[in-house]
Parts: sequence; structure tokens; C-alpha cells
Amino acid sequence: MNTDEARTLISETLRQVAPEADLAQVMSGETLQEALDLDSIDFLNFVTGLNEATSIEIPERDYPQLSTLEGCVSYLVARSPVA
Amino acid sequence: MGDFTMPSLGADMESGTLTQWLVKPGDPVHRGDIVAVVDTEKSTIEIEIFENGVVGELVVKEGENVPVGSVLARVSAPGTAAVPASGLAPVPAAPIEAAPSPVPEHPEITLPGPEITLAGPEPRRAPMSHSPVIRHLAEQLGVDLAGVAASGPGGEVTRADVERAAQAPPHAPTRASPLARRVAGELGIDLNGLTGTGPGGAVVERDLREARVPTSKVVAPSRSSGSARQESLRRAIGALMARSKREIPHYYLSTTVDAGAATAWLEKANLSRSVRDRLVLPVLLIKATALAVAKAPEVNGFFTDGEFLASEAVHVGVAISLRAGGVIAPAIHDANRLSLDELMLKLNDLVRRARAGVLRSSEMSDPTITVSNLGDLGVESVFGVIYPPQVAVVGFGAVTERPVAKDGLLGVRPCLTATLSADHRVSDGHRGGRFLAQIDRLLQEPEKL
Amino acid sequence: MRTISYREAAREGLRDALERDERVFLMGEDVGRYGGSFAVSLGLLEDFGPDRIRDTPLSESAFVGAGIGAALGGMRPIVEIMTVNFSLLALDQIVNNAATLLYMSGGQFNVPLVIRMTTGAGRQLAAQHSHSLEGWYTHIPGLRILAPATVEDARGMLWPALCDPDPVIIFEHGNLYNAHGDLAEDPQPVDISSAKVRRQGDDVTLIAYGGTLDTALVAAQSLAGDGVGAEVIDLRCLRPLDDATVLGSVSRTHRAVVVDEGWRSGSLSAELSARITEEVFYDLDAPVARVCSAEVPMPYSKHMEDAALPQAEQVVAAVRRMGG
Amino acid sequence: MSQTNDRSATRLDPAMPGEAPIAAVAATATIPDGDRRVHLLREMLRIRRFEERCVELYSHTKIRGFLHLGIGEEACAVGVMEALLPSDSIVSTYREHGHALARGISMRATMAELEGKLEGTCRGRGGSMHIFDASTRFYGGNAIVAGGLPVAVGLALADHLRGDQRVTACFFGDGAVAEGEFHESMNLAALWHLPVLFCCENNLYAMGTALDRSESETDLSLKAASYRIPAWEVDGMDVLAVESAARSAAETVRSGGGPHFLELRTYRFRAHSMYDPDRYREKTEIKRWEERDPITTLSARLSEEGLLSSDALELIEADVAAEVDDAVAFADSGTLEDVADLRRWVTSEPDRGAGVP
Repeated sequence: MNTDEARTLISETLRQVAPEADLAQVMSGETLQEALDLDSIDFLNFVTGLNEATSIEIPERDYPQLSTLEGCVSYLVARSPVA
Repeated sequence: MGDFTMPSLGADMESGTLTQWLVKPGDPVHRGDIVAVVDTEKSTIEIEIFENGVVGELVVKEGENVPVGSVLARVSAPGTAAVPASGLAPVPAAPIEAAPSPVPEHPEITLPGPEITLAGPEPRRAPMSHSPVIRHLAEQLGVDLAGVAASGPGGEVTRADVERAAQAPPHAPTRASPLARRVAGELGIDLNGLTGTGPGGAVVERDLREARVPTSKVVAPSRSSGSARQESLRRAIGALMARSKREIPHYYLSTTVDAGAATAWLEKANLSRSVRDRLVLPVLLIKATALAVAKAPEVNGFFTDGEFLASEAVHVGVAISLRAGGVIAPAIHDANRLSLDELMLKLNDLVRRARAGVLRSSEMSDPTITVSNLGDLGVESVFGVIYPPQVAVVGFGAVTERPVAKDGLLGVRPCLTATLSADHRVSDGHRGGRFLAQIDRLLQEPEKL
Repeated sequence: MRTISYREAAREGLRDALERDERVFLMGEDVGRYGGSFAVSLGLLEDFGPDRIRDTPLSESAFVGAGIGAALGGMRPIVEIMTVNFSLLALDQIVNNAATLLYMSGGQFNVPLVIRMTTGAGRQLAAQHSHSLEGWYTHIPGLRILAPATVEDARGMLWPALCDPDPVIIFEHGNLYNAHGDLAEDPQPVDISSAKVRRQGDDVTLIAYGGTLDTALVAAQSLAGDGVGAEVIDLRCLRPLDDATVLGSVSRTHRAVVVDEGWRSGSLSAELSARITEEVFYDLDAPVARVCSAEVPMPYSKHMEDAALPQAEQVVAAVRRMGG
Repeated sequence: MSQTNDRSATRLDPAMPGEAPIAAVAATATIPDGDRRVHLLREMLRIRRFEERCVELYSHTKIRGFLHLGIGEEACAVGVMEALLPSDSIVSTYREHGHALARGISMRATMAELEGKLEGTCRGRGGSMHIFDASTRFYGGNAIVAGGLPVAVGLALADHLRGDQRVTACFFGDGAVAEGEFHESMNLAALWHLPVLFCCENNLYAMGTALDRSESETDLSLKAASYRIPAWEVDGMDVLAVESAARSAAETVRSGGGPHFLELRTYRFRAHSMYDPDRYREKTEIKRWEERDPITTLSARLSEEGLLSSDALELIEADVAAEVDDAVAFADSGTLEDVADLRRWVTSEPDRGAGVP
């Protein structure tokens, strides 16, 4: 999975959790929770979405790495099976 | 072979009675001859024939009533061999054998198979005769027994049923103006049982705007247009809070809770769960709050018409912030009896549906206590405003590393601030304090939640 | 601008029409030598002669029918029926001929006829001379019904009505003849199909026509004192009704009161209330209210007649009941 | 300018409606020449055969609603129409098929109207009682008894105001004289000296009520005289008498002689309408009037004078029958007005001009 595929996957999954979410608004460095007003339930659903789409195991301790857009992208690219 | 048919003799004539034939089979007829007499409701009229010919079979007998246009007699072309009157044996119409013989009337029709008994959860119809005590009580409280749901073990109406029916608002449909109904739909306000300042006590738009409506009536707004809905929703909730502040004497308590045990247990528990089944901290907080109610029943119930009604059930309202602004607090019913996993499923479902604006009015209508968990958004401590007619709201702040003295040692522990806002008419600082302490104690043994 | 009475304005309208087109002529009881029972046609006989200002025998059916025939024959008659009360004798001609000929003939024959009638009570003329039956005529397809309530309309409606290829009935409320108002030096013909907002307001819509416009305006004035902004709509054209203006206003103010001198049952106000309820139901914050004449034959004595007629106080009370 | 007629003929005693009327006042006009009388016969035959076919079509529900037939009264329609000019105007009643056909409206358009077809005179909207035709200035039937009289006065008023030399002929039955509109219209027409030819087809019965049971004064000419309107009693069963009376009256009216009144003594052989059991008339009376059938009497007279051979009559009959068959076929194959036009002409379409030029 390259970065673009990761980015589209992330935005689609986010949209399921927060329909009105607009990725463009997320400034770099800002956490997804803050930018998109996600509470712990939303974030769990977001992680579940990513896991089911990519079957990448995401333990709770890795959550901080997924809290920013860039972190999320690189996390997915790094762990996705070789394309 | 032409036909002579029943003529229409008037604008509203549908049928006529052939009272008299003036011709017989075999008679020659000419255009304009009077051949029969017909009775309509209004008059007796001689009817004429419009073509020349020879009268054939008289299809309709004297005295018969037939619709306009029916064939009265067959008329053959003029000059054809006059059918000897006697020879013309009317061909009898084929007797109708094919008609199915009517189903013979059987007095008792036995259905094959065992007598079907209505098993299963469906409560059997309550026996119509109620005990005299119940009938007397019903009369006293002005309750129509026919309309009362029976919860007794044998399907009979119990005293509690009658009392509940007596308290229940009359089922008269709420009077509300169409505009009020439309705005209520937009604001997600359930109009049942409300009275307003409009004509005859009808709810009018202004009543909704100035929030004379208890929060329990705030249901998910209907799916009308986004921005107008958000605007009206925010205004309605803002007004609600203002009223709550005005009318309910709040007192506030807060305590710091060591969340170490809880978060550690959570992490261990989630390790063995797939992503989808993982638990989140709020689930533990809600369960602890629900169980703690047993220690301080005065925080769980409704304050209406000047008196407090404690609630046996614990329906925890969970404050969910709507992305589009505004906060609503749908209830998780019987939170104190649900397992953590059940609570998790419920909470997840509630949040998703609240976001999508699809909530059942029952879910919105009867939380007995509310938990607001803005800690999720990093806020350390939060004092909620009570949702009338409830009498308490518990707030949980964010978990942060804090210096804590424990067993004489100074250490750093993950802590959160738990707060209580409660109705001073119902409970006081002492009772509230016992409640918060109990929540704290429960959170120290997460495995028992 | 000049100040002129409603009567003078109506007379000026007649004179203007007679001068513009020689096919125009006036026919009615005492319109010539007597100068018109309400003096509207005073002086016209001297200027236009007996052929074009024709006094008729008291034969409403005949001279209204003759007006229809003359219109069929290519003239532009103005028939004056002294009052709506006597028009009952000509109803057959108006309903079965004037309103129906174009349709029955499959579009062959137009009836470009104008009928003027005085209407309404308030002058102690008692039961047989005080009817307000505009509502009856607004029930008839094929007719255009006008109710000029202002000096400008009294002057400006006649010519466009004469230009209408179909029958037009103009109701002039008896109380208005002496009312005065402003009129342009060279008044232009007015539109004869739309209502007019005579007073802006946001809290309630008062709907009136002809003789009740003033009642509505007085009510609006006193409501303003209570901080209630009443919008006043003058229907001007009673058939076809200008739904857009009425419904637009009510959907904004959410409350409507119809002020109608007819009797409530089956009245024009009933039709308005039905249309409002059908079209802007979900904008209503209170049921449509109607202030009409009491359902009694009009009594002679002043205090009784006043009690029977719709008054401004009743309009204000109706608005109050709505929680306005 | 009162003009009392020469009343030399004895008055018909109205008390005995069944009594055959004495020969009518002999009009002074010339006797029409041979072939013109054949034309009059043919016109009456067209009406008779047309209406006989209507009875059949009504029985077979192709014609609905009300249907009033003028069988027996053909002489009135044909006689009067012969005396009028194309520029004159006609206002008729619900018993109008004869007037329409005699005035020149096609059998096709008339039958199509009776069958409610788009191809009818009024797109099927009028029916038997409301036939209108702008091209022949036929300002309709009218189902309201005497409803058309004021309109006729108005048409004449327009002509009067414009100085047009035109006559408005207005037909009505004896029943109409009991209506207020009759008296108001006669008075107004006389008062204003308007060019109206009032043609009263007096068939002795207002629906089911004999004249002497509805009128205190049964001599209708006297009624007209009370408004100072010249009036003639005419034998409504003799087309030649009707035509000459109508011609002289119309010429006087057209030249400004003011309104005139023709009392056409006639008789309808069939019931008032398709619905009427005709119990109010004696069969013998009907028989007696049938002996004076305007068609058979004229054809007999013409054949006596050698102007009409039986072959010629057969030819006319065949020709008329063909015209009726064609009209029925035309009507049967007619189309129905599109319901989408339901609201057209309730009021005028914006661009449509006003009135008939």
C-alpha cells in the first residue's frame, strides 16, 4: 500500500465514524481527535475500521502513533503486506 | 337478425320493467310501430321499434325488470320465412351444471391437530373480571381498567399497574400548533403530554423556542435540513441549560480518583480481545456510577411537580456531544445490570446513532442520572449542568499523570477528577460525597465491575 | 396629487371610459336624469346623451340580460345595478348567461360586460338593503369580482375591467362613497388581479376587502400599541383570489384573521380560511380566525347594526386569542 | 305608433285547446313560386328526419341528458329563418334543432354536439339545449325558460346604438309568457324601440300544463299589444303563412319599425321531452293536429299543383336520409374533447380578442 492508498483509506474510514469530517481541515501535527472531535468511542471505531480493511493488527499501545494523519499514513504503509 | 333492446327513456333511467308486449313472435313490424309498454320509476311509456322486420323470440317476459340496453326480443329481417309461432320451441338455455355445489353448511368445523395453546412470552389476555379491590381503586383514581397494561404473574392487573396508569399523563393528544409540531420535529422534542401557552393550552412555537420543555422530551432531531436544525438545536439546549440553572439549586463536589487499576486492567483485558471487541474507559466509569447509585438513591430519579420520585431502575444518560454542536444524553437502560461487554455494545451503538440523528424517543426520555465524560476531549474536570427533571450529573475528567501520596509514598499515578452536580432539594453534600467515594472504591476493583 | 372622494373618483372613471371608446355606454336604474342613486353618474347624461346614459325600467333581469346581449353584439356596456340586494333578481342572467356563454359555446362567444353594484351595510338601511353578497358571486367560475376599497382603485379599476373580454363585477361599498383619498393628477389604470399589502407587519396577517379594509387598518393600529405588528392585506380582486400574496404573508406571520362583512357560513372568509389551511398548514401557529357579520338579517337600529357588523375590537380580540 | 291588426278571423276559443284553429289571418305577401316551396318542404323534411333519428339514438343511449323535439313545429323554424338575412341574429331555446338546421348549421356539427363530440358545434359542451354558432350568429339555445329574451333585447340594443340595419329573432314557447323576463324584455324592447322579432311558438302546452291552466289571458297577441308591439297570429302549421308573416314583420323591424311579435300557432306531435309520458293530452287531439302536419299538407298541395312528382319526393327523402346517415356516421366517429381542456374558456385565454366582430 503506498501513501496515497493509505490516505484515501484513512479518509474513508474516518468518514464512516464522523460523516461530516473533512480531512482537508486537519492541519499537520494536529491530532485527529482534536481536529475532528473524536471521542474514545469514535477513535476505537476508526481503529477497528482500519484493522478490518487492512487486517493489520493494531494493539492499544500503538494508538498514539495513529493520532496524527501523517503518523497514521506511515504506520499503515510500514505494516501493510508487500504490495 | 336484429335485436330489440330496452330503450333509454330519460336522463337518469337505468332499468325498465316490461309491463306488456303488444306484439307476438311472427308478427311483422315496421319502423315507428309501438311494440311494448315499459314502466320506469316515473312513468309508463309506449316504446316503438326503429326497424322493419318480423318479431322473433320474446326474450324478456312481462313483468321483468331489465337494465337499459338489454335484449327484449329477437327481430328477424323482413320477408324471411315467418317462423311458425308454434314451431318456435324456445331453445331452453343449457342448465348450468358446472356451477360448484355450494359448500354444505357444517355446524362444527374441527381443525386437525392439537389444540394450539398460546405459549411463550406473550402475556395471556387478563381475565376480564378484576378483583373488587382493583376495581374500587381504579374508580377512586379515575382509571379505565380496560386501558391498563396488566403485569401481574397471572396476567391480572396489579395495584401498581393502576397507580402507574393513574399517574400516566392522560392520553389526550397533545394540542400543538402545526408550526410547533414542525419545529418540535426539527428540534427533536417529543410533544406528548405537554401543555403550552397557545390557544386552549396548545403548545406554540414560542414555547419551544423558550424551552418550556423538559429535557427528557428532547429526542433526536428529525432529519430535516442541517444548518437550520443545528441552529435551533443549539438554541433549544442552551435555553434548557439556562432554565435548569434557574430552577435547580445545584451543589458541586469533586474528587480525584486513582485510575491506575482501571487503566491497567483495561489494557490487559483488551490484549486478549480483537479490535472490534475492545473496551474503552468510559464503560468502566458508567458501570461504576450505575452500581454506586445503590449507596445514594437520592441521586437517581426525577424531581417533578415539587417532589422527588426515586427510580428503582438505573438508566444512565450518556452525554454525547454532537459534532454539529449541542449535547444530547440518551439513556443506557439498566446500566447497573449490564456486563461491561454489553455496556460497550450499547454505548457504541448509542454514539453511532446519536451522531446519525437516529434515536428512539424512549431512549431519550427517561435517563435517571447522567454521566458526562468530556475527559475524552482532554478536559481535566467538568461540572455538568443537571438535565431536568433528573437530580444529578456525574462528570469524569481526562486521565492524567499526577503526583499522589499513597501509603506514605509520593508517586506518580494516572488519575482523573470525578465531579458531581446534584439537586440540593433532594440530596446534600454528605450524601453526594458518599456517592462519589463509592464510585472511586468501585474503580479500584475493575475486575468486579 | 389631489384629494377627492371615492364617489368623484368612480365618476371620473366612468367619464374617462365613455370618452375613450364609443362602444362604452352606461345602463341602469336612474343613472341618467336622476344622476345615479348614489350620484356616481351625476352630470354624465348632459355630456354623453340618452343613448349612452340609459335609464332603465325596474327590470333587473331584462337590463342585465340586455347588457349581456349588447356585449355579445360588440358593445362595451357598463350596467349599474343599484345595489347587490336587487341583483338577486338578475342572478339567472349573470350566472346562466354571462358567466357561462363562453364555456358553453366552446370558446365562440365572449361577454365583455362590466356590472357595478353598491354593497354592504352600515347606513341603517335594514335587512333588505344591507346585504354583502360578494361571496356568492366569487363562487361562480367565469366571473371576475373586484372590490375597490380606495379612491385610487375606484378610479383605476373600471377601464381595465372594460378591457377584460369576460364579465367583471365591481362592488362599491356604500360607506366608501364619502371617504376621501389622494389621487394622481393623471391617474393610470390599475392592475385588477392582485391583492395589495396596505400595512407591513410580522406577527399576524389581517385579510380584508372593500368595506372591511378600514376595520382591519384600525385594528392594526391598536395592535401596534400592544407591540403586535399586524400586516393588512387588501384583496382588491375577490375572484380569482391572489393566493400568492395571502399565503406568502401568512406563512411568514404564522397567524391569519379574515375580516369579512358577509355572514360566516359559506362566506368568502370560509374559502380563504380553507385555502390557508390547505396550503400553509405547517406554518400556522393558531387556527385561522374570521371576524364576520353576525348571522342575522341586518337590524335597523344603529346600536344593533353595529353589534352585527365586524368591528376592529373583534379583530384585536381575535389576534389576542391567538397568543399573538 | 300603435298598429292594431285586422282581427277579422274569429278568435280561437282557448278554453277548448283541442279545437282546430280557424284559418289564420291571410298575410298579404305573395305566394312563393314552385321550386322555392319545394325547398321549404325539403328543409322541413331535413328537420323531421333528423329529429326522428334522434329518438332512436336516444333510446340507444348515444344521446343522453334532455332532448326536446320539435316534430310538428318545423314550419315555424323554416318559415322564420327564410325571412332572415345572414347578418341578423338568432336567440333560441332548448327546443332548437329545427332553428339550428333551418339557420344553416350543418347536420354533422349538430348531431356531433348531441352526441357530445369535439366535432360538435360547441365541442360537445352544450348538448341539445345549448347549440351556439358564431358564423351564423346563432346565439344559442337556452335551457332557462325565457332566459334568452333579455339577451336578444341586448343584441338589438347594440344594433340600435350602432345604427345597424339588423333584426334579432328570438324564439320562445307559450310557457315563457308566464316568466317575468318575458314582460320585462317586451317592455324594454318597446320602450327603446329595438329591432327584435319575438317569435312565440305557441304549441298550447307549457311542458305538461295547457295554456289555459297557466295564463289568465290566453290570447298572446293581446299580451304583446299591451306593450304596444304589433302582433300577428299565424298558422304555425303552414310554412308559407309563417314565411310571409315573418318576412313582412322582419322588413318592418329592420327598417326601424320597432319590435314585432309573431304568435305561431303550432303543435308538437311528440312529448315535451323524451321523458314525458304525455298523459296530459288526448290521443284524439294529437291525431287531429297530425292531420295538419306541415310536411304532408305542403307535399300534398305541391303534388296537386303538379310541382312535385312522387319520384321527386322520393329523391328528396333519399337525399335527406343520406344526409342524416352521414351526420350520424360523422358524429359516431367523432372524438371526445381532451379532458386537459376542462378549464379552457372558463375565462378567455389572454390573447383572445373580444366578442364577435
